[in-house]
Amino acid sequence: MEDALDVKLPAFSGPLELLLHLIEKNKVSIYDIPIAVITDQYMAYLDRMEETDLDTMSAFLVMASTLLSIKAKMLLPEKKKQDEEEEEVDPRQELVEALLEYKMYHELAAELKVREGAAGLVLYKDPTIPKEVREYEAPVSPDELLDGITLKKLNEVFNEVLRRQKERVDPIRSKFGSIKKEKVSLEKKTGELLDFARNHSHFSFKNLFEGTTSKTEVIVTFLAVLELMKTGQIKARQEEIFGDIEMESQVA
Amino acid sequence: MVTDELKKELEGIYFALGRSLSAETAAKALGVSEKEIIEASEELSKEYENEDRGIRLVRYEDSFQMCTARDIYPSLIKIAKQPKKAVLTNALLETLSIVAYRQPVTKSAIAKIRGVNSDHSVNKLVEYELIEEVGRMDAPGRPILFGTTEEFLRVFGIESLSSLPLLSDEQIAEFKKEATEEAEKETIDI
Amino acid sequence: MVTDELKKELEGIYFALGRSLSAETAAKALGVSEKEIIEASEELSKEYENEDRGIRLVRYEDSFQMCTARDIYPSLIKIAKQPKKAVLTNALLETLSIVAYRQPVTKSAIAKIRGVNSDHSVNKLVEYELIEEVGRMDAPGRPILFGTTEEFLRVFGIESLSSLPLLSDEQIAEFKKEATEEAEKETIDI
Repeated sequence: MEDALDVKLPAFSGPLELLLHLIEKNKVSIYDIPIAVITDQYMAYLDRMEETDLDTMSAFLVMASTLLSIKAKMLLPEKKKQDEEEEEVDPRQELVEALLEYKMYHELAAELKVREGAAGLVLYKDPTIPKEVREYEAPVSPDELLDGITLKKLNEVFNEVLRRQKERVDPIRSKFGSIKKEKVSLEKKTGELLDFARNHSHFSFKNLFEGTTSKTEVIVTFLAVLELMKTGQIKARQEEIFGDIEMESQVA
Repeated sequence: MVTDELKKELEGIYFALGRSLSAETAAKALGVSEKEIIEASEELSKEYENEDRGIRLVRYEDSFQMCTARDIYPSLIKIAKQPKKAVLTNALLETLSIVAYRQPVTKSAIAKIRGVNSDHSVNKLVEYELIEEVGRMDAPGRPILFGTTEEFLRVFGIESLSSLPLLSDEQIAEFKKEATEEAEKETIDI
Repeated sequence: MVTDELKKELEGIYFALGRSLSAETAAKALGVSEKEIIEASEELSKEYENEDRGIRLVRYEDSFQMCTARDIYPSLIKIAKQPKKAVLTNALLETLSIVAYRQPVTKSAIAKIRGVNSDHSVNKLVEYELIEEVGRMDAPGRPILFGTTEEFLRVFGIESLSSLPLLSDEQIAEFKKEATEEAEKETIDI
């Protein structure tokens, strides 16, 4: 007998994979998903799902709310030709389209896996030429590299870069995943700040943030300032509200 | 004209290099045309197959690389060590299949198809050198576009992108047609 | 008796290993006698010589190793020394333009403008001697400041940086305004 609790939950890479699995398990058509049944099973899975990263978890939750909202829409009594002009769209349609597209790549992924196995039967070898020959790299000729690049072009590129910076819709988000999250340690920052304070008797608080690239770094820099103020190695003074804060080093 | 001398040189070169060599580089270094390199290499490759040799020459786009014959793998693996390979999880394979078929493609387009943020998968695949930055999209924020690499071809034993053998055009068209037809039907049904 | 199958297996094995392999080890792994290994290897070796192949099989005591034919060495060296074609990527050009117009500038400032980590591009440009370290910023961590080189001026055929095409005054004003706003925002964020 199958004990639900004993069944090991397969891990799904995302909500669409889970949905496909449920559709196949229930042997229903992707084009006519019994939304109530599938939603219940989806929720049951979610309850027992093992902890996963936040991104994946939130994707599963977003899908849950989508399913619930589709279920709700389908429960509403059909409007009786109140609006004959307005074509009614099946609330499931968008989901079906997403599922179909995902299914295609899901199947391709399985094919790739098979090919990977077959291709793994072939071995290559390491180079057997003298190391100094192998590692020889001819110097790059800047003229060749920059062939066809005029000053005008360089200027255009710069303008384009600036425009893009301005256009970046959401500067915080766009940093995610693109800029490697650098680890800014408070210890390191405090050490750097202390070195700086040893060589500068007075400095501007605002200038400390020159060259910081991430919010994390700004915060850590700020914490480092607090740390050194606590230990009495620097003092802060502000002339007016919102004015710059002048830092006075006690270790210079 | 393909000379035996050129074939001999290429055989030794492919053996010694180990890695793949582009016809362009070979042509420049040896002072012959790219066409001659490709012809000589193709002839070598055919000889290996016809004579059922233990070594083979595979082509990736316009590059060639020497490798072992597939069917001697069981004997080979008793002696030679198989280089350790990264395990591709389902999430990585899904992401890779989307990049392979949709390239060039942005992170957000991948996330949209998979229904889940795919930044981590994309970064891993870049790290494994299976995909790479190929340019930027002409859209606000100029997002990075990704495409597959030669390593991708090698790992999956595919000669060139145009011969991605997995789904035929008809199959893809079928997928799309079904989706559209069904959508239409559903709308009419209501 | 030497089978073609054994020769094929050995050919693949000698290739994949690259190094020498003792007949003893091979015999054990493949489940045949040492004598058979030696005979098959000798036959392979003779074939390579008779057919004047680009690869050879040499014997040291009771070990064999695959290598290149001696007379193709000059071609091999030419290939190995063939310079890899340096490609001017978007990333490189963008980074160069930022250094040209914003110098002296830090890596992190460049990354901020481009929206992606640009360490690789900066390092490449330094390697190509188009930009160089020009000092250190008087800020915690003392980040390196980069500027363009004389080589840069030479390539573009200008005598000094003042000949760089300028941004329009409006652009500069706009830029300064943004920078101030940013700075204020950051301060408020804290």
